[in-house]
Amino acid sequence: MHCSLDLDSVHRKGSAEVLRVEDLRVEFCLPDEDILVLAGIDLAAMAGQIVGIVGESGSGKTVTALSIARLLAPPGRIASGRVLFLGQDLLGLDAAQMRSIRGSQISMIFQNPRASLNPVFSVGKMLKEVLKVHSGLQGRAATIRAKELLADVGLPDPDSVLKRYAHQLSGGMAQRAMIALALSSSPALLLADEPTTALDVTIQHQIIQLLLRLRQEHNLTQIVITHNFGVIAELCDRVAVMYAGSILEEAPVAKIFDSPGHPYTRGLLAARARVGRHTEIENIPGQVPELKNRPDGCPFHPRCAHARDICRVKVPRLEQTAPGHHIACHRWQELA
Amino acid sequence: MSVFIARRLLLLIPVLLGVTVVTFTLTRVIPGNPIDLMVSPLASQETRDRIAENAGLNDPIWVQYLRYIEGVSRGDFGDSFVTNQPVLDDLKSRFMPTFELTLFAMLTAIALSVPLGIAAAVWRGTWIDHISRVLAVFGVAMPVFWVSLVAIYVFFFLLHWLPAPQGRIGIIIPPPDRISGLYTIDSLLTGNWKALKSSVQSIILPASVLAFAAMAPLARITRASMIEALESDYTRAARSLGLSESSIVFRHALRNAILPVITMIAIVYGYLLGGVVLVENVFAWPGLGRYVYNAIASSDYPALQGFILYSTTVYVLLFLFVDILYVLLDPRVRL
Amino acid sequence: MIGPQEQIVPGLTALARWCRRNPVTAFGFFIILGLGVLGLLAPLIAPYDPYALNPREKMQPPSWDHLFGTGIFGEDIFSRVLYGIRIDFGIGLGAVAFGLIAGSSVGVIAGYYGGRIDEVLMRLMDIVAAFPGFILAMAIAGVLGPSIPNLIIAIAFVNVPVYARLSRSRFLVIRESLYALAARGVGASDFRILTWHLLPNSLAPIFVQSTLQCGWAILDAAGLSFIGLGVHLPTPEWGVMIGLGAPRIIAGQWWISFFPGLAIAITVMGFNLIGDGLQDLLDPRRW
Amino acid sequence: MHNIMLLSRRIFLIATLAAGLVFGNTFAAHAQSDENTLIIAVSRDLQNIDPTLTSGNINTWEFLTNVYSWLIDYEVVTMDDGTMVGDPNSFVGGLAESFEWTEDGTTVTFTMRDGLKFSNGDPLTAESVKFTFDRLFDQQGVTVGNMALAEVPDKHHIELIDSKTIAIHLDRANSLLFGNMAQAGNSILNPNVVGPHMTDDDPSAHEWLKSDTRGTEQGPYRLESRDPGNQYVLVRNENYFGEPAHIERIVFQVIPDPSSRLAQLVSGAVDIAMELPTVDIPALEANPDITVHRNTSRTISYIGMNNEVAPFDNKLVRQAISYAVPYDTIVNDVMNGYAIQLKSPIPKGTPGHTDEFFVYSQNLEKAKELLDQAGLPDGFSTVFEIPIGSQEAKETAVFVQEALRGIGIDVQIQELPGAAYFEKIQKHELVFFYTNFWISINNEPYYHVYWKFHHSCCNYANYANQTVDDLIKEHTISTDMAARDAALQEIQRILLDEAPWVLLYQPEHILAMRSNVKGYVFFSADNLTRYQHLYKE
Amino acid sequence: MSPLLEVSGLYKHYPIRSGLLRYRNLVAADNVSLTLQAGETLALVGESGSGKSTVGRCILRLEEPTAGSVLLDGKDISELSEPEVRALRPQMQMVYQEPLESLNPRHKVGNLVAEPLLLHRIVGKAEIPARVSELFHMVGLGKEHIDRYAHTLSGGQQQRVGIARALATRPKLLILDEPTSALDVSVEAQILNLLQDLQQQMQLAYLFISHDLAVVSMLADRVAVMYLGQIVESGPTASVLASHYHPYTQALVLATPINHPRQRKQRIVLEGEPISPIEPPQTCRLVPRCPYAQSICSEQPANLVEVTPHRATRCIRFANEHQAGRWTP
Repeated sequence: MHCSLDLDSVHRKGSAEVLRVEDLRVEFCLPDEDILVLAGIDLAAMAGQIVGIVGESGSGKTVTALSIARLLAPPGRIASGRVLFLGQDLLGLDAAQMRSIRGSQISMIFQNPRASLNPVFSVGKMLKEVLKVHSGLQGRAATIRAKELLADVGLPDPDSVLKRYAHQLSGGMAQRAMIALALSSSPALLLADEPTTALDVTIQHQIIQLLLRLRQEHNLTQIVITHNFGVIAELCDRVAVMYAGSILEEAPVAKIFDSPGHPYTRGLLAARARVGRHTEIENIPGQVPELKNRPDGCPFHPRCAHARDICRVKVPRLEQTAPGHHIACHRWQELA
Repeated sequence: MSVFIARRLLLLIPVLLGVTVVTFTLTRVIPGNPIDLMVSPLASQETRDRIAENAGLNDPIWVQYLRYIEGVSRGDFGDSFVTNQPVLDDLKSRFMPTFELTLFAMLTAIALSVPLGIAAAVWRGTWIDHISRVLAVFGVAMPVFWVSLVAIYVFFFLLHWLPAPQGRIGIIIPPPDRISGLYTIDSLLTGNWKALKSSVQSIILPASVLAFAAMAPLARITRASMIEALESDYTRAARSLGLSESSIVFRHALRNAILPVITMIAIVYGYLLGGVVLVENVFAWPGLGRYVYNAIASSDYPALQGFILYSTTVYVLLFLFVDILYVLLDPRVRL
Repeated sequence: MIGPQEQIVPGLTALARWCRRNPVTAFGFFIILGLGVLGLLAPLIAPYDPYALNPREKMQPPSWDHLFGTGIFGEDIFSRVLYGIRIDFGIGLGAVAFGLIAGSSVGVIAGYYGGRIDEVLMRLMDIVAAFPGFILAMAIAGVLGPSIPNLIIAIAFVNVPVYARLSRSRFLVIRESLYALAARGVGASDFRILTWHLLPNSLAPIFVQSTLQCGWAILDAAGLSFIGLGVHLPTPEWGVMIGLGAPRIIAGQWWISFFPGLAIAITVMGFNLIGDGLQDLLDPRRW
Repeated sequence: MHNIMLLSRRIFLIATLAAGLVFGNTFAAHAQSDENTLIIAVSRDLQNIDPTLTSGNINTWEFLTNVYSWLIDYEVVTMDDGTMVGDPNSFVGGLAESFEWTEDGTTVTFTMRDGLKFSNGDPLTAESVKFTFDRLFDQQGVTVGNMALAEVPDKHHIELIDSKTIAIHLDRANSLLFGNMAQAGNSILNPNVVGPHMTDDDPSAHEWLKSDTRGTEQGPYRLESRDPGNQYVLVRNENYFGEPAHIERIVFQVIPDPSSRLAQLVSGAVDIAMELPTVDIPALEANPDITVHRNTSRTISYIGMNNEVAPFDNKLVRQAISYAVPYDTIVNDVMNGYAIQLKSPIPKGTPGHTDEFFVYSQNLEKAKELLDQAGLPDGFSTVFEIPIGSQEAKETAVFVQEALRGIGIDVQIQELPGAAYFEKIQKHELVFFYTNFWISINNEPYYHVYWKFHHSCCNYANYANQTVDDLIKEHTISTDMAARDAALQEIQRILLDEAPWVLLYQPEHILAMRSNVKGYVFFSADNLTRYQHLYKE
Repeated sequence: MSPLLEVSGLYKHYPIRSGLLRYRNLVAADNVSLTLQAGETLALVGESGSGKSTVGRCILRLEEPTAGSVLLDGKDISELSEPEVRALRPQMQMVYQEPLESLNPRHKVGNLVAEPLLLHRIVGKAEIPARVSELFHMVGLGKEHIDRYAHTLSGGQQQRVGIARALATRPKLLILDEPTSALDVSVEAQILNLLQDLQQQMQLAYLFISHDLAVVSMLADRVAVMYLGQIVESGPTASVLASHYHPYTQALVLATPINHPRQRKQRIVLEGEPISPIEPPQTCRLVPRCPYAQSICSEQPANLVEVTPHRATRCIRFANEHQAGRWTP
C-alpha cells in the first residue's frame, strides 16, 4: 500500500447538499507499514441536517471528521476520495484556500473543550483574532460581536467571560466558548467531535440543547460524532454507524432505532443499558479490532453471529435497502 | 504582584541561610590555614596566634558563623585573604567582566538556538531538524575548556584572526570610559573605535565558546516544547478556526512553548556560571570565574564564601525572575 | 492518531528492532560499546606504556610511531587516550552510581513518605541545588583533595538533587497511580508496593537520566582535572591530559590537548545519544 | 512558513556581516607601547603589601622593592663584560648617606641624606626611621625574626640620636644585619600617612598598609592605581632621592597563563614577561626582537624527605632515592638546560659552598642495593606532594615518579592547592615533597644553614643532627671566617651523606624583554628587578 | 440481620492551600451514611466532583476519612491500624474506573491476579497457578492471557483482569468504581453481564459507583444520589427513578440521554454549573441552579430526611410540602 494524495479533478455540483464525502480512504503511514484506517467512507449532509456518526473507539469517527476539515496530522494521510463541500472538492484546495474555508465556512469543536482553548489567550483575545481573520472586524466592533456570540451560545455575563482563560472556565463553559469561536463567522457546517463526552450529564444536556437551538436558529448543518446512542437519539436527523473504518449502516435516525438493518447496529442497540431494564443485556461477543488488524472481508464478521464464508472474503458495499437507508452487509435481506 | 514578589523573597531567606551554613562549613574544612597567607614563614608562633586572634579564627565556630551572617547582612563579606580587598568590592569589580561575557554568550545562544528549535519543530524530521539535533548532541558533548583551546589554536595560532588570550581588551589599549561597565558597549557609546575593536576581538572567542555550549539545551527545549504546543488540542483547534500558520506557530504555539524555554535559559545561565570558571581561566578573563578558582586554590575563605553566596543569590533571584515572568506570560500561574 | 508509545523498557529484541529504526541511537551504543572494548583491550592495543616517559621525544607531532603525537614528557598520547577510557568511564559510571543511589534514596523516601520528611529532605536538596553545580563540585574537590574517589564524590554529590527530584517527582506520580492504589486495595504492604510495584515503574526515567548524567559526569570530571582539582598526575585521565597540553596550544602544539578532548567529546556524545534515544522511548516528543 | 525561512535567511545575513566586521580586518600585531611606559606581564596580582607582614610572593616583594627604600642597599657593580649587577655581599648607603660601625661591631650609626622626602612631599627624617622600627617591633611581624637573628631583639636597640642620625645596637657582633636590612621588610614608612590609620584594634595600621602605599613611598616609583586581579600601575616618584627612574609609568598586567604571557611578549603587547616556560626560551633567544637575560640564581630546588617519618627516617632510603632521581633529565628536560645541578645544600654563589662531597648521579642499581640494605627490597609506596600550578614541579614529579618506579617505589603525585601546600610545609607535615621557592636573600651562609637545617622554622625536612646544630650555632655566626668555612665544609659533608634532601637544581633567573628595553641589572640577592635602571631605546 | 456494611457520618476534607499560610477545606464527602446488606447492590450516583469515588475509597481505607465510622460485619474498620486493615482486605475489594491504569504495566496480569492470593495466603504457593487460571476462566479470559501485560489487552479484557484480581480473595464486598465508563458500548454490556452473573454466583455485595442512571437501574437494588459531597436522595432504585423527591435527581434522570428519538421528554434544565466544593454552605447546595428554589432553601440547613419508608431526600421544599401533603413529584 502506498500513500499519496489523490487529487482528482474537482467536480462542482449545485445542490442543497452541504457536504458529500465520497469513498474517503485514509492511511496512517507508520515506519513499518501503512495502515488503512478509513476504508472508503461515503457520507452526505443536507443543509440544516444534523448527521450523527456513531461508533466505538477506534472505528475511525474522529479521523473522518479531521479528514473532512483537512486537519489530519501526520502520520495520517488521505489516500483517495473526495470531500465535496457546497460542491467544491476540499481535497483539491491548496493550504491557503483551505485555511480561508476553515473557521469561516467549516468549523469544528472537540471532545476536550478546555484543552482546545489556548491556555495563554483569553476567550476575548481568541474571538477577536478569529473575527479579524474571517470577518475583518477589529476594535470595538469586534468586542461587540464577540459579546453577541458569547451571549448567543448561552454564556452568562459575556463581559467577564471575554477576559477569562481556559483554566478559569468549567468544561461546559469552555465548550460553549469553543462553539462561539466556531460560529464566529457563521459557518455552513459544524463538525462536532464527541462534543459532550467529557461533560457531566446535566452539562451534556445543556450542550445538546444548544446544538439543537443552533440548527433551529441558524440552520446550521452539523456532523456530530459520538459513541452514545442517547446523544444520537436526541440530536440527529440521520445516523451513520461506523465500525473499523467503514460505515456499516446509514439511515434516518428513527429507522436506525426502529429497524436496524446491520447485525452490528442491532447488537449495539441491544447492548445498551437502559433505565428500567434489569435483565441481562444481549451483547456482542469479542473485541473491537485494532487498527492494525483490520479483518478481511466484512470487518464485523469475526464478531457476527450471522457471518458466512462470503463475509470473510468479500467487503460488503454500502447499498441502498430502502429510500435513505444504506446497509453494508452481504446478508441484510436474509436478516431483515 | 508586589505581594507575590515579597512572598517569594521571604521564601528565599531559609534557602540562603542554608546556603550560608553550607558554605561556611565547607570553607572551614578546606585545607590550608589562612594565617600562612598573612604571615611569612619566618613569623613566630606568637605572631601567628595574635593574627589568628585578631581575625577571630580562635572563636568557637558558631560565633564565627554568627559574626559572618551579621556581616553578610550588612553587605560585609569580609576581606579576601589574597587581595586584601573587601570581598564585596572584589566581586563588584569582577562582576562586570563576567556579566559582559555571559551576557553576550547568552544572547548569542538565544538568538541562534530558539529560531533553530522552532524551525526543527515546525519542519520535524527534515534536514533542519537533523542539523539542530547534531548540533545539540555535539554542543553538550564537547568540554568548553577544550573547545576554548581548539578555538585559540585555530583563530590565533593558525589563522591569526584573533589575538592570544589577553583578557577583556588589548593590554596597551586603555579601557573605554565607564558608563555601563561593559567594555564593548562603553566603547561603542563613547565612540572609542580602537577599544571597541579590541574588546570585540577579545570577547568573541570566549563568548562564542560559551554560547556554543549553551545553545544545545536551549534548542532542545525549544524544539520539544514547540512540538508539544504544535501537537496540542488548542493548536488543532486554532487550525480548525482557519488561523494562519504563522499565527499558529509564532503566536499560539510559541507563547506556550516559550515558558519552559525561559526556565531553561535560567538553568543554562546558572550552568554558564560554572562553565565560565574554565573559560575565564583559559582566556585570562578577569572575571568571577578566575576569582573563585584562585579563591579555591588559595583557601581564600571569605572570597569563596562571598562568591558562592553571591552566585547562589544570583541563581535564586534568576529563578525568582523566571517565576515573575511566568506570572506575566502564563495566566494559569496564580499570584 | 496513533497512541503514545508504550512506556516500557523494551526487551532485547525490541531494543534491537528499535535500534534499527533509530540508527543515531544505535550509533551511540556502538560508540560506547566500542570505546568500552578498546578500554578493556588497552593493554593489548596500546603501543606504549601509558606511564612511560621519553624526554628525548617530547612534544612530537603525530606520526606513525606516535599516532597522536607525544606530550610534554615524551609520553605517547595515543596509548594514554586508550587507557583514559578506563579512568574516565570509571569516573563517569562511579559518579552516576553514587549520585543515583544517594539521590534516588532521598527522592524515594521523600516521595513515598511525604509530609515533614519530604519537606525537610527536599529543602535540603533545594539548598544543594541552589549552588551552581560546577562551582560546588570545585569547592568539594578542593576540600577533599585530588584523587579519583574524591572526584567521584564531588561530582556525585552535586548531582544528588537531580536524582532526588527526578525520583521524587516520578514517585509522586506513580504513588498516586491507580495501580499503586489497587495494590493497596488487595492488601499489599507499603514495602511491597514500594519494591514490587513502584520501583520497577520509576526506574526507566531515572535510568535514562543516568545515561545522560554519565556524559555530564565525565565532562565535569575532566573540567575539574583540567584545573588541577581532579585526579593525580600523570594518571591518563583525559582532563588532566588536556590540562598538560593546554599551555602548548598557543605555541601550536595542538595534539597534546586535542586528542584527549576529542575522546571526551566522542564519549559524552555516545552517552548522550543513548540517553536521548531512551528518552525518546519515554517521551516521543523529545529528541 | 515562508516567514521563518525569510527570517532565518535574514539572521544568516546579519551574522555573516558581523563576522566580516570582526575577522575581515585580520588580526595584526599589537602596536608597541610608547617609550615612557613599560608593560610587564606578571603571573599574579599583588597580595598583602604591608612590607612587614607580607606573604611575599615574587610580585608583591618586587613591588615593595620598587616603591620603598631602605637605610642601606646592595652595591651595583660593573662586571668585566660591562654588565652591571647588584652585589649581594656589598652594601652602600640607601636613605642613609653613610653608616659607621663601632670597633666591637655592636653598634652601627646611620647618617640620613639631606632633603629626603616621601612621595607625598612629607620630609623623611630619622624620626621616620624610628617610627618605622618601633612599629615593626610592636607588630612582631616577619621582619622582627630577621632582626632578632642579627641580635637586634627589640625596639630599644634602635636609638634615635637626632633627626639626621639613628643608631642600631646589636647584642653580639655578627655579619647578618645588613643582609637582613636591604629588604622591603625594612621599608621606611611615613608617620603622617600611616599614623592616622593606627587604631586600638589595629595598632600597626596593617589594615591600611596591606592594601595601600600611597603617600608613604620613597622609592623610585609610587603606586598609581590598582585594578584587583587585573593590573597595578606604578608611576615615577619625583621625590626619589636617587637618580630618577627612566621609565615614567609601569603597567603590571596580570596574565596567569605562562604561554599567554609568552604570546603577548612575542606579539609586542608587553615589554617584559615574567616566569616564562623554559621550553620556550630557546625560541625567544633566537628571536631578534627579544632579549633574554639569564643569570644563575641562588634559588634552590630540592625534594624534601621528612627525616622523622618512616621510611624516610632511614638514611639508606634517602640515599637510595638520591641515587634514583634522574638529575640530567630534570636539568635538561624539565628545566630545558636553564639550570645547573644543585650539588650542595648550600647553593653555588653562597660563601662556603663546595660540591666536593657530591656523589649522587642516577644509578638505579646502586639505589636498589641501598633499598635492599634498608630492608625494603620490595620498595614501598608514598605520596609525592607538589604545589599546584607549577609546571616545573609537575614535570619534575612525573620524572621522579617514573624513576622511583624503577626501584620499586610506587609514587602517587598529589598536587596541593597553594595554601594547603604552604600550610603543610609550614607545619613540617609534608613527608615527600618538592619545593623550589627558597632563596636566602641574605647571602650569609649562616642565614641559609640556620633556617634550613637547624631545628627551627624552615627545616621542612625535620632534619635533626646535634653535630650540625652545634656547628651552625658555634661557628657559622662568628666573625672568624676560617673557622666558619671549616664548619661549613663539615656541615656539607654530613648533609650529603645523610641526604635529607634530594638536591635538584639551581635554576637560572630568566627575564625576557623586548630588545628595545635596556639597562637591566640583575640582583642575585633576591632576583628582583629594580625598574629604575631600565630604559627604552 | 446486621448489614454487611454500615457507613455513618463519613467526612472527607482535602486541605487546599489558599494564601501564604491559610488552608481551606475541599469537602469531598460530607456526612455520608449508608448501609449495604450482603448480596445487595447499592448504587452511588452522581456527577464528577460529587464525592462518590471518595466515599468508596474511604470505605476501603484507601484514603483516610476525616471523620465517621465504617462498620464491616459490625467491625469498625475506620479505627483499625494499617496492618489490621490489610488483614481485612480479602473481604472487601475494589474495581477501578480506568482498567489500564489500575494494572501495573510492568507485571504480567497473571501475577497481578496472583498477588492477593500470595499476600493473604488464600491458597498454597503451588496451587496459585491453577487458581489464577480458574479466576481467569471465571471472568471470561483464557489461559493465553495470563502471561500478557496489561497494555496488550483490550479495555474489556483489562477490566476482566481487574475483576479477577478483586475476586481472588473471595470478598463479600466489592466496590465498583465506574467499572464500565471507560469502555465501549458493546464491551460495557459484557462487563455488566459478567458482574451480574458473578454477584449471583458468589453472593457479592456491590457498592456500585456510577454517573450513568441507565447502568444503575440495571444493576442496583437501591440507589443513593450524591451532589457536592452529600447524599441528596436515596431509596430503592425503581422507586427513585420513578418518582424523584429531589430536583437534582429529577434533573439527573431527565438529563440521561433518551433511548429512542421519539421518546422526547419533558425536561427540567439545571442552569449553570455546580458551586465551588471548597467549604460549601450547609444550606441546600443546588439553590443557584434549582428551578424550584425558594427563599427558605437558602436560609435553612438542608438535612437528609426520611420522608417515606426507605426514601430520604435533602430537599427542604419537598420535605415541607410532603409533610403538608401537597407534593406531586
